[in-house]
Amino acid sequence: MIKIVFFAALREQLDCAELSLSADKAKTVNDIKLLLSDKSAQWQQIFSNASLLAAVNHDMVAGDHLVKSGDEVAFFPPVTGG
Amino acid sequence: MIKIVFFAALREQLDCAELSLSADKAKTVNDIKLLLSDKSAQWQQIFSNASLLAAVNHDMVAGDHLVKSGDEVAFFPPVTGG
Amino acid sequence: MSKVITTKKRTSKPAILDEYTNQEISIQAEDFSLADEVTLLEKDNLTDGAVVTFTGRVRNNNNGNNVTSLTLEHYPGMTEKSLAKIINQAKKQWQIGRVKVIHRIGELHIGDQIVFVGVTSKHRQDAFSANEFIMDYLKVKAPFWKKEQIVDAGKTSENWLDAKSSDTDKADLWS
Amino acid sequence: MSKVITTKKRTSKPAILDEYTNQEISIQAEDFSLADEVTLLEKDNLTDGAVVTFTGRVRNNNNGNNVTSLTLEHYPGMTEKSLAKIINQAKKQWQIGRVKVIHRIGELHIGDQIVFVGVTSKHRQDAFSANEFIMDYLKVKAPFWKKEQIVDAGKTSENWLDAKSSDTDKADLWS
Repeated sequence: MIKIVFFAALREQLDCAELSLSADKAKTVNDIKLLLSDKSAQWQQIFSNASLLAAVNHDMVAGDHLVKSGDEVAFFPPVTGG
Repeated sequence: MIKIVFFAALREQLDCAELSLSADKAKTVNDIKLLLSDKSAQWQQIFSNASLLAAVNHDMVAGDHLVKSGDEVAFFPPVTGG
Repeated sequence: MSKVITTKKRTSKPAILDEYTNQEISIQAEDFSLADEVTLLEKDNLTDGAVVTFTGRVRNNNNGNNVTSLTLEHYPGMTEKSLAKIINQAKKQWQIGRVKVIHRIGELHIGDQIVFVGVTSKHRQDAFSANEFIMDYLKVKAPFWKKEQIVDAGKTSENWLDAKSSDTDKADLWS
Repeated sequence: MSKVITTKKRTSKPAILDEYTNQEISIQAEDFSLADEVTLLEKDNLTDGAVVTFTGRVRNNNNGNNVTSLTLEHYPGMTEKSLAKIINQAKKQWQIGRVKVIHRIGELHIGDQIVFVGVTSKHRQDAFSANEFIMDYLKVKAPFWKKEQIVDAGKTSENWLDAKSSDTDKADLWS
Protein backbone atom coordinates (compact mmCIF):
# COMPACT_ATOMS: atom_id res chain seq x y z
CA MET A 1 0.00 0.00 0.00
CA ILE A 2 1.02 3.57 -0.66
CA LYS A 3 -0.23 6.32 1.62
CA ILE A 4 -1.23 9.53 -0.15
CA VAL A 5 -1.56 12.83 1.74
CA PHE A 6 -2.76 16.28 0.62
CA PHE A 7 -2.16 19.69 2.14
CA ALA A 8 -3.47 23.25 2.28
CA ALA A 9 -5.59 24.52 -0.63
CA LEU A 10 -5.29 21.14 -2.37
CA ARG A 11 -6.70 19.30 0.66
CA GLU A 12 -9.63 21.73 0.79
CA GLN A 13 -10.36 21.48 -2.94
CA LEU A 14 -10.35 17.68 -2.77
CA ASP A 15 -12.08 17.66 0.63
CA CYS A 16 -9.66 14.87 1.40
CA ALA A 17 -6.56 14.77 3.61
CA GLU A 18 -5.36 11.22 3.12
CA LEU A 19 -6.08 8.05 1.16
CA SER A 20 -4.43 4.73 0.36
CA LEU A 21 -3.56 3.18 -2.96
CA SER A 22 -2.44 -0.34 -3.78
CA ALA A 23 1.15 -0.22 -4.95
CA ASP A 24 0.85 -2.69 -7.84
CA LYS A 25 -0.39 -0.31 -10.56
CA ALA A 26 1.69 2.77 -9.77
CA LYS A 27 5.40 2.79 -10.55
CA THR A 28 5.97 6.53 -10.36
CA VAL A 29 4.55 9.69 -8.80
CA ASN A 30 3.08 10.55 -12.20
CA ASP A 31 1.29 7.16 -12.26
CA ILE A 32 -0.33 8.06 -8.95
CA LYS A 33 -1.45 11.41 -10.32
CA LEU A 34 -3.10 9.63 -13.27
CA LEU A 35 -4.84 7.18 -10.95
CA LEU A 36 -6.13 10.04 -8.79
CA SER A 37 -7.27 11.94 -11.89
CA ASP A 38 -9.49 8.99 -12.76
CA LYS A 39 -11.53 9.63 -9.64
CA SER A 40 -13.61 12.46 -11.12
CA ALA A 41 -13.57 15.32 -13.55
CA GLN A 42 -12.86 17.64 -10.63
CA TRP A 43 -9.87 15.59 -9.47
CA GLN A 44 -8.61 15.38 -13.03
CA GLN A 45 -8.69 19.15 -13.33
CA ILE A 46 -6.98 19.63 -9.97
CA PHE A 47 -4.16 17.18 -10.74
CA SER A 48 -3.54 18.71 -14.15
CA ASN A 49 -2.21 21.81 -12.37
CA ALA A 50 1.48 21.90 -13.28
CA SER A 51 2.44 23.89 -10.21
CA LEU A 52 1.48 21.07 -7.79
CA LEU A 53 4.46 19.75 -5.85
CA ALA A 54 5.11 16.18 -4.77
CA ALA A 55 7.15 14.63 -1.97
CA VAL A 56 7.95 10.98 -1.29
CA ASN A 57 8.87 10.07 2.28
CA HIS A 58 9.32 13.77 3.12
CA ASP A 59 11.66 14.59 0.24
CA MET A 60 10.54 16.79 -2.66
CA VAL A 61 10.64 14.71 -5.87
CA ALA A 62 9.97 14.99 -9.60
CA GLY A 63 7.09 13.17 -11.35
CA ASP A 64 9.26 10.29 -12.57
CA HIS A 65 10.30 9.37 -9.02
CA LEU A 66 9.70 5.64 -8.36
CA VAL A 67 7.28 4.63 -5.61
CA LYS A 68 6.85 1.38 -3.73
CA SER A 69 4.62 -0.14 -1.07
CA GLY A 70 5.08 1.56 2.30
CA ASP A 71 5.91 4.95 0.80
CA GLU A 72 4.19 8.14 1.92
CA VAL A 73 3.45 10.31 -1.09
CA ALA A 74 2.39 13.94 -0.57
CA PHE A 75 0.87 16.43 -2.98
CA PHE A 76 0.62 20.12 -2.19
CA PRO A 77 0.62 23.64 -3.69
CA PRO A 78 3.79 25.76 -3.82
CA VAL A 79 4.81 26.57 -0.24
CA THR A 80 4.19 29.97 1.35
CA GLY A 81 5.88 29.90 4.78
CA GLY A 82 8.34 32.31 6.34
CA MET B 1 43.82 79.22 13.48
CA ILE B 2 43.35 75.59 12.49
CA LYS B 3 42.83 72.97 15.16
CA ILE B 4 44.64 69.68 14.55
CA VAL B 5 43.66 66.49 16.38
CA PHE B 6 45.23 63.01 16.43
CA PHE B 7 43.73 59.66 17.36
CA ALA B 8 44.60 56.13 18.45
CA ALA B 9 48.07 54.76 17.58
CA LEU B 10 48.99 58.05 15.91
CA ARG B 11 48.22 60.05 19.06
CA GLU B 12 50.35 57.67 21.10
CA GLN B 13 53.27 57.75 18.67
CA LEU B 14 53.24 61.55 18.64
CA ASP B 15 52.43 61.75 22.36
CA CYS B 16 50.10 64.55 21.32
CA ALA B 17 46.31 64.69 21.06
CA GLU B 18 45.75 68.20 19.77
CA LEU B 19 47.60 71.28 18.58
CA SER B 20 46.90 74.54 16.77
CA LEU B 21 48.34 75.93 13.59
CA SER B 22 48.05 79.39 12.09
CA ALA B 23 46.03 79.17 8.90
CA ASP B 24 48.14 81.51 6.77
CA LYS B 25 50.77 79.03 5.57
CA ALA B 26 48.59 75.96 4.96
CA LYS B 27 46.20 75.85 2.03
CA THR B 28 45.56 72.11 1.98
CA VAL B 29 45.62 69.05 4.23
CA ASN B 30 48.89 68.05 2.55
CA ASP B 31 50.39 71.44 3.47
CA ILE B 32 49.52 70.71 7.11
CA LYS B 33 51.20 67.32 6.89
CA LEU B 34 54.36 68.98 5.57
CA LEU B 35 54.32 71.58 8.36
CA LEU B 36 53.90 68.84 10.97
CA SER B 37 56.68 66.80 9.36
CA ASP B 38 59.03 69.74 9.95
CA LYS B 39 58.63 69.28 13.70
CA SER B 40 61.14 66.43 14.00
CA ALA B 41 62.59 63.44 12.18
CA GLN B 42 60.15 61.25 14.11
CA TRP B 43 57.13 63.33 13.06
CA GLN B 44 58.39 63.35 9.50
CA GLN B 45 58.58 59.57 9.47
CA ILE B 46 55.13 59.23 11.01
CA PHE B 47 53.46 61.60 8.54
CA SER B 48 55.10 59.91 5.55
CA ASN B 49 52.90 56.86 6.25
CA ALA B 50 50.60 56.70 3.23
CA SER B 51 47.88 54.83 5.10
CA LEU B 52 47.15 57.76 7.45
CA LEU B 53 43.64 59.13 7.02
CA ALA B 54 42.54 62.76 7.30
CA ALA B 55 39.21 64.40 8.10
CA VAL B 56 38.21 68.07 7.95
CA ASN B 57 35.27 69.14 10.11
CA HIS B 58 34.32 65.48 10.64
CA ASP B 59 34.33 64.49 6.97
CA MET B 60 36.95 62.17 5.52
CA VAL B 61 38.95 64.10 2.86
CA ALA B 62 41.81 63.65 0.41
CA GLY B 63 45.17 65.43 0.80
CA ASP B 64 44.33 68.22 -1.64
CA HIS B 65 41.29 69.28 0.40
CA LEU B 66 41.41 73.05 1.13
CA VAL B 67 41.59 74.22 4.73
CA LYS B 68 40.78 77.56 6.33
CA SER B 69 40.87 79.22 9.72
CA GLY B 70 38.37 77.67 12.12
CA ASP B 71 38.61 74.21 10.59
CA GLU B 72 39.19 71.11 12.67
CA VAL B 73 41.62 68.79 10.92
CA ALA B 74 42.05 65.24 12.16
CA PHE B 75 44.69 62.63 11.36
CA PHE B 76 44.31 58.98 12.29
CA PRO B 77 45.19 55.42 11.28
CA PRO B 78 42.76 53.24 9.29
CA VAL B 79 39.72 52.59 11.45
CA THR B 80 39.11 49.27 13.23
CA GLY B 81 35.66 49.51 14.82
CA GLY B 82 32.72 47.14 14.60
CA MET C 1 -10.41 4.04 -10.07
CA SER C 2 -10.20 0.58 -8.53
CA LYS C 3 -6.79 1.40 -7.07
CA VAL C 4 -8.16 4.13 -4.87
CA ILE C 5 -9.10 2.09 -1.87
CA THR C 6 -9.87 4.52 0.91
CA THR C 7 -10.70 8.20 0.96
CA LYS C 8 -10.96 9.83 4.34
CA LYS C 9 -10.16 12.90 6.36
CA ARG C 10 -6.79 12.47 8.05
CA THR C 11 -7.14 11.01 11.51
CA SER C 12 -4.01 8.94 12.09
CA LYS C 13 -0.43 10.19 12.30
CA PRO C 14 1.65 9.82 9.14
CA ALA C 15 3.25 6.36 9.02
CA ILE C 16 6.65 7.88 8.31
CA LEU C 17 7.49 10.50 10.88
CA ASP C 18 11.12 11.49 10.89
CA GLU C 19 12.27 12.05 14.43
CA TYR C 20 14.31 15.21 14.88
CA THR C 21 15.73 15.74 18.29
CA ASN C 22 17.71 18.45 16.50
CA GLN C 23 17.88 21.47 18.77
CA GLU C 24 18.44 23.67 15.74
CA ILE C 25 14.84 23.43 14.55
CA SER C 26 11.58 24.11 16.30
CA ILE C 27 8.11 24.05 14.77
CA GLN C 28 5.78 25.39 17.41
CA ALA C 29 2.43 27.08 18.02
CA GLU C 30 3.82 29.11 20.95
CA ASP C 31 5.53 32.45 20.57
CA PHE C 32 9.32 32.67 21.01
CA SER C 33 11.66 35.15 22.66
CA LEU C 34 14.34 36.71 20.44
CA ALA C 35 16.43 37.51 23.51
CA ASP C 36 16.29 33.93 24.82
CA GLU C 37 17.22 32.51 21.43
CA VAL C 38 20.21 34.83 21.03
CA THR C 39 21.30 34.08 24.60
CA LEU C 40 21.37 30.37 23.71
CA LEU C 41 23.26 31.01 20.47
CA GLU C 42 25.90 33.00 22.39
CA LYS C 43 26.11 30.88 25.57
CA ASP C 44 29.63 29.46 26.11
CA ASN C 45 30.38 30.51 22.55
CA LEU C 46 33.35 32.90 22.75
CA THR C 47 34.78 32.13 19.31
CA ASP C 48 31.87 33.47 17.24
CA GLY C 49 31.98 37.27 17.25
CA ALA C 50 29.09 37.73 14.80
CA VAL C 51 25.40 37.00 15.39
CA VAL C 52 22.80 37.71 12.69
CA THR C 53 19.09 37.27 13.33
CA PHE C 54 16.08 37.43 11.07
CA THR C 55 12.60 37.80 12.52
CA GLY C 56 9.52 37.68 10.32
CA ARG C 57 6.21 39.06 11.59
CA VAL C 58 2.62 39.23 10.33
CA ARG C 59 2.13 42.49 8.44
CA ASN C 60 -1.17 44.32 8.15
CA ASN C 61 -1.05 45.04 4.43
CA ASN C 62 -0.15 41.92 2.47
CA ASN C 63 -0.97 42.53 -1.20
CA GLY C 64 -3.09 45.52 -0.25
CA ASN C 65 -5.62 43.37 1.59
CA ASN C 66 -6.64 44.15 5.12
CA VAL C 67 -5.31 41.03 6.80
CA THR C 68 -6.60 40.41 10.32
CA SER C 69 -4.98 37.03 10.96
CA LEU C 70 -3.13 34.14 9.35
CA THR C 71 -3.39 30.40 9.77
CA LEU C 72 -0.15 28.49 9.24
CA GLU C 73 -0.41 24.87 8.12
CA HIS C 74 2.57 22.56 7.75
CA TYR C 75 3.51 19.00 6.84
CA PRO C 76 4.80 17.46 10.08
CA GLY C 77 7.98 15.49 9.59
CA MET C 78 8.77 16.84 6.15
CA THR C 79 9.03 20.36 7.56
CA GLU C 80 11.77 19.35 9.97
CA LYS C 81 13.54 17.24 7.36
CA SER C 82 13.57 20.04 4.78
CA LEU C 83 14.82 22.61 7.31
CA ALA C 84 17.58 20.23 8.46
CA LYS C 85 18.67 19.85 4.83
CA ILE C 86 18.72 23.61 4.30
CA ILE C 87 20.79 24.13 7.47
CA ASN C 88 23.25 21.45 6.37
CA GLN C 89 23.62 23.10 2.97
CA ALA C 90 24.35 26.41 4.72
CA LYS C 91 26.98 24.73 6.92
CA LYS C 92 28.71 23.34 3.83
CA GLN C 93 28.77 26.69 2.05
CA TRP C 94 29.80 28.97 4.91
CA GLN C 95 31.86 28.77 8.07
CA ILE C 96 29.15 29.14 10.66
CA GLY C 97 28.86 28.16 14.30
CA ARG C 98 25.39 27.76 15.72
CA VAL C 99 22.05 27.91 13.93
CA LYS C 100 18.49 28.12 15.17
CA VAL C 101 15.34 28.09 13.05
CA ILE C 102 11.91 28.54 14.63
CA HIS C 103 8.68 28.53 12.62
CA ARG C 104 5.30 29.00 14.20
CA ILE C 105 2.14 27.20 13.11
CA GLY C 106 -1.56 27.70 13.79
CA GLU C 107 -3.40 31.00 14.08
CA LEU C 108 -1.33 34.21 14.16
CA HIS C 109 -2.34 37.85 14.34
CA ILE C 110 -1.02 41.19 13.06
CA GLY C 111 2.37 41.90 14.59
CA ASP C 112 2.92 38.31 15.77
CA GLN C 113 6.29 36.72 15.17
CA ILE C 114 6.14 33.97 12.51
CA VAL C 115 9.72 32.90 11.92
CA PHE C 116 13.16 33.27 13.48
CA VAL C 117 16.55 32.44 12.00
CA GLY C 118 19.70 32.99 14.08
CA VAL C 119 23.25 32.26 12.91
CA THR C 120 26.59 32.78 14.66
CA SER C 121 29.98 32.87 12.98
CA LYS C 122 33.55 34.04 13.40
CA HIS C 123 33.00 36.16 10.29
CA ARG C 124 30.08 38.52 9.80
CA GLN C 125 29.75 37.86 6.07
CA ASP C 126 29.25 34.13 6.68
CA ALA C 127 26.61 34.86 9.30
CA PHE C 128 24.75 37.26 6.99
CA SER C 129 24.93 35.00 3.91
CA ALA C 130 23.97 31.80 5.73
CA ASN C 131 21.02 33.51 7.43
CA GLU C 132 19.69 34.98 4.19
CA PHE C 133 20.23 31.66 2.38
CA ILE C 134 18.28 29.76 5.04
CA MET C 135 15.36 32.23 4.80
CA ASP C 136 15.39 32.15 0.98
CA TYR C 137 15.31 28.34 0.90
CA LEU C 138 12.77 28.08 3.71
CA LYS C 139 10.48 30.28 1.60
CA VAL C 140 10.50 27.88 -1.36
CA LYS C 141 11.36 24.45 0.10
CA ALA C 142 9.82 24.10 3.57
CA PRO C 143 6.22 22.80 3.50
CA PHE C 144 4.32 25.63 5.20
CA TRP C 145 1.20 27.26 3.83
CA LYS C 146 -0.44 30.50 4.88
CA LYS C 147 -4.15 31.18 4.82
CA GLU C 148 -5.19 34.80 5.28
CA GLN C 149 -8.28 36.01 7.07
CA ILE C 150 -9.30 39.28 5.45
CA VAL C 151 -11.84 41.93 6.33
CA ASP C 152 -13.04 43.93 3.34
CA ALA C 153 -15.97 46.36 3.68
CA GLY C 154 -17.06 44.59 6.86
CA LYS C 155 -17.04 41.19 5.14
CA THR C 156 -14.67 38.48 6.34
CA SER C 157 -13.16 36.06 3.87
CA GLU C 158 -10.30 33.59 3.78
CA ASN C 159 -7.83 32.70 1.14
CA TRP C 160 -4.67 30.70 0.70
CA LEU C 161 -1.69 32.85 -0.20
CA ASP C 162 -0.18 32.39 -3.63
CA ALA C 163 3.51 31.60 -3.79
CA LYS C 164 5.56 34.47 -5.19
CA SER C 165 7.74 33.91 -8.23
CA SER C 166 10.11 36.51 -6.74
CA ASP C 167 10.82 34.08 -3.90
CA THR C 168 11.70 31.32 -6.36
CA ASP C 169 13.89 33.71 -8.33
CA LYS C 170 15.71 34.85 -5.18
CA ALA C 171 16.39 31.29 -4.03
CA ASP C 172 17.69 30.40 -7.49
CA LEU C 173 20.35 33.11 -7.15
CA TRP C 174 22.24 30.97 -4.61
CA SER C 175 22.72 28.00 -6.96
CA MET D 1 57.99 74.86 12.55
CA SER D 2 56.92 78.39 13.47
CA LYS D 3 53.36 77.60 12.49
CA VAL D 4 53.00 74.97 15.18
CA ILE D 5 51.87 77.14 18.01
CA THR D 6 50.64 74.86 20.74
CA THR D 7 51.16 71.20 21.44
CA LYS D 8 49.15 69.72 24.25
CA LYS D 9 47.24 66.71 25.42
CA ARG D 10 43.56 67.18 24.57
CA THR D 11 41.65 68.76 27.40
CA SER D 12 38.89 70.80 25.80
CA LYS D 13 35.97 69.60 23.71
CA PRO D 14 36.43 69.83 19.94
CA ALA D 15 35.39 73.26 18.67
CA ILE D 16 33.19 71.69 16.03
CA LEU D 17 30.84 69.20 17.58
CA ASP D 18 28.03 68.13 15.32
CA GLU D 19 24.86 67.75 17.30
CA TYR D 20 22.97 64.58 16.57
CA THR D 21 19.69 64.19 18.34
CA ASN D 22 19.28 61.33 15.88
CA GLN D 23 17.68 58.42 17.70
CA GLU D 24 19.09 56.05 15.12
CA ILE D 25 22.65 56.30 16.45
CA SER D 26 24.07 55.74 19.90
CA ILE D 27 27.74 55.78 20.90
CA GLN D 28 27.87 54.58 24.46
CA ALA D 29 30.04 52.99 27.13
CA GLU D 30 27.09 51.08 28.62
CA ASP D 31 25.93 47.71 27.40
CA PHE D 32 22.72 47.45 25.38
CA SER D 33 19.81 45.01 25.28
CA LEU D 34 19.11 43.33 21.96
CA ALA D 35 15.53 42.62 23.05
CA ASP D 36 14.88 46.26 24.01
CA GLU D 37 16.31 47.51 20.72
CA VAL D 38 14.20 45.13 18.64
CA THR D 39 11.13 46.02 20.69
CA LEU D 40 11.69 49.69 19.79
CA LEU D 41 12.25 48.86 16.11
CA GLU D 42 8.95 46.94 16.02
CA LYS D 43 6.83 49.18 18.26
CA ASP D 44 3.78 50.58 16.39
CA ASN D 45 5.41 49.34 13.20
CA LEU D 46 2.95 46.91 11.60
CA THR D 47 4.00 47.48 8.01
CA ASP D 48 7.55 46.11 8.29
CA GLY D 49 7.39 42.32 8.41
CA ALA D 50 11.16 41.78 8.35
CA VAL D 51 13.68 42.59 11.08
CA VAL D 52 17.38 41.81 10.66
CA THR D 53 19.87 42.35 13.47
CA PHE D 54 23.63 42.12 13.62
CA THR D 55 25.42 41.87 16.94
CA GLY D 56 29.21 41.94 17.19
CA ARG D 57 30.93 40.67 20.32
CA VAL D 58 34.52 40.50 21.61
CA ARG D 59 36.04 37.16 20.59
CA ASN D 60 38.77 35.38 22.51
CA ASN D 61 40.98 34.48 19.57
CA ASN D 62 41.56 37.49 17.35
CA ASN D 63 44.49 36.71 15.03
CA GLY D 64 45.45 33.77 17.24
CA ASN D 65 46.33 36.05 20.16
CA ASN D 66 44.88 35.43 23.58
CA VAL D 67 42.86 38.63 23.93
CA THR D 68 41.65 39.44 27.45
CA SER D 69 40.06 42.82 26.77
CA LEU D 70 39.69 45.59 24.23
CA THR D 71 39.70 49.36 24.53
CA LEU D 72 37.56 51.18 22.00
CA GLU D 73 38.54 54.75 21.13
CA HIS D 74 36.49 57.00 18.87
CA TYR D 75 36.40 60.51 17.40
CA PRO D 76 33.39 62.19 19.04
CA GLY D 77 31.26 64.10 16.57
CA MET D 78 32.79 62.56 13.47
CA THR D 79 31.62 59.12 14.55
CA GLU D 80 28.00 60.19 14.66
CA LYS D 81 28.31 62.15 11.40
CA SER D 82 29.85 59.23 9.51
CA LEU D 83 27.24 56.77 10.81
CA ALA D 84 24.43 59.16 9.86
CA LYS D 85 25.87 59.35 6.34
CA ILE D 86 26.08 55.56 6.08
CA ILE D 87 22.47 55.16 7.26
CA ASN D 88 21.31 57.75 4.73
CA GLN D 89 23.12 55.93 1.94
CA ALA D 90 21.40 52.69 2.98
CA LYS D 91 18.01 54.44 2.96
CA LYS D 92 18.63 55.65 -0.58
CA GLN D 93 19.64 52.22 -1.85
CA TRP D 94 17.01 50.06 -0.18
CA GLN D 95 13.41 50.38 0.96
CA ILE D 96 13.87 50.17 4.69
CA GLY D 97 11.82 51.31 7.65
CA ARG D 98 13.64 51.84 10.93
CA VAL D 99 17.35 51.67 11.63
CA LYS D 100 19.35 51.57 14.85
CA VAL D 101 23.12 51.55 15.18
CA ILE D 102 24.80 51.23 18.59
CA HIS D 103 28.57 51.19 19.07
CA ARG D 104 30.18 50.85 22.44
CA ILE D 105 33.37 52.64 23.50
CA GLY D 106 35.82 52.22 26.38
CA GLU D 107 37.00 48.96 27.92
CA LEU D 108 35.28 45.75 26.84
CA HIS D 109 35.88 42.13 27.78
CA ILE D 110 35.58 38.73 26.10
CA GLY D 111 31.98 38.04 25.20
CA ASP D 112 30.89 41.67 25.61
CA GLN D 113 28.67 43.18 22.94
CA ILE D 114 30.49 45.81 20.84
CA VAL D 115 28.12 46.79 18.07
CA PHE D 116 24.46 46.42 17.13
CA VAL D 117 22.77 47.14 13.81
CA GLY D 118 19.01 46.64 13.47
CA VAL D 119 16.99 47.25 10.30
CA THR D 120 13.29 46.77 9.58
CA SER D 121 11.71 46.54 6.16
CA LYS D 122 8.66 45.34 4.27
CA HIS D 123 11.01 43.08 2.31
CA ARG D 124 13.54 40.74 3.87
CA GLN D 125 16.16 41.23 1.16
CA ASP D 126 16.22 44.99 1.76
CA ALA D 127 16.62 44.43 5.51
CA PHE D 128 19.48 41.95 4.98
CA SER D 129 21.30 44.07 2.38
CA ALA D 130 20.97 47.37 4.25
CA ASN D 131 22.16 45.78 7.50
CA GLU D 132 25.21 44.18 5.90
CA PHE D 133 25.98 47.42 4.00
CA ILE D 134 25.86 49.47 7.20
CA MET D 135 28.23 47.04 8.95
CA ASP D 136 30.62 46.94 5.99
CA TYR D 137 30.80 50.73 5.79
CA LEU D 138 31.00 51.17 9.56
CA LYS D 139 34.07 48.91 9.45
CA VAL D 140 35.97 51.15 7.05
CA LYS D 141 34.43 54.63 7.48
CA ALA D 142 33.46 55.17 11.11
CA PRO D 143 36.32 56.51 13.29
CA PHE D 144 36.66 53.80 15.92
CA TRP D 145 39.93 52.15 16.90
CA LYS D 146 40.49 48.97 18.90
CA LYS D 147 43.41 48.35 21.22
CA GLU D 148 43.82 44.77 22.39
CA GLN D 149 45.09 43.69 25.77
CA ILE D 150 46.83 40.35 25.29
CA VAL D 151 48.18 37.79 27.71
CA ASP D 152 50.95 35.65 26.22
CA ALA D 153 52.93 33.26 28.44
CA GLY D 154 51.83 35.19 31.52
CA LYS D 155 52.97 38.51 30.02
CA THR D 156 50.46 41.27 29.34
CA SER D 157 50.90 43.54 26.36
CA GLU D 158 48.79 45.97 24.39
CA ASN D 159 48.53 46.69 20.74
CA TRP D 160 46.39 48.61 18.33
CA LEU D 161 44.60 46.41 15.85
CA ASP D 162 45.61 46.69 12.23
CA ALA D 163 42.88 47.41 9.74
CA LYS D 164 42.09 44.45 7.46
CA SER D 165 42.31 44.85 3.71
CA SER D 166 39.49 42.28 3.50
CA ASP D 167 37.19 44.84 5.15
CA THR D 168 38.11 47.47 2.56
CA ASP D 169 37.60 44.96 -0.24
CA LYS D 170 34.19 43.95 1.12
CA ALA D 171 33.01 47.56 1.43
CA ASP D 172 34.18 48.25 -2.12
CA LEU D 173 31.85 45.54 -3.42
CA TRP D 174 28.82 47.77 -2.72
CA SER D 175 29.96 50.59 -4.98
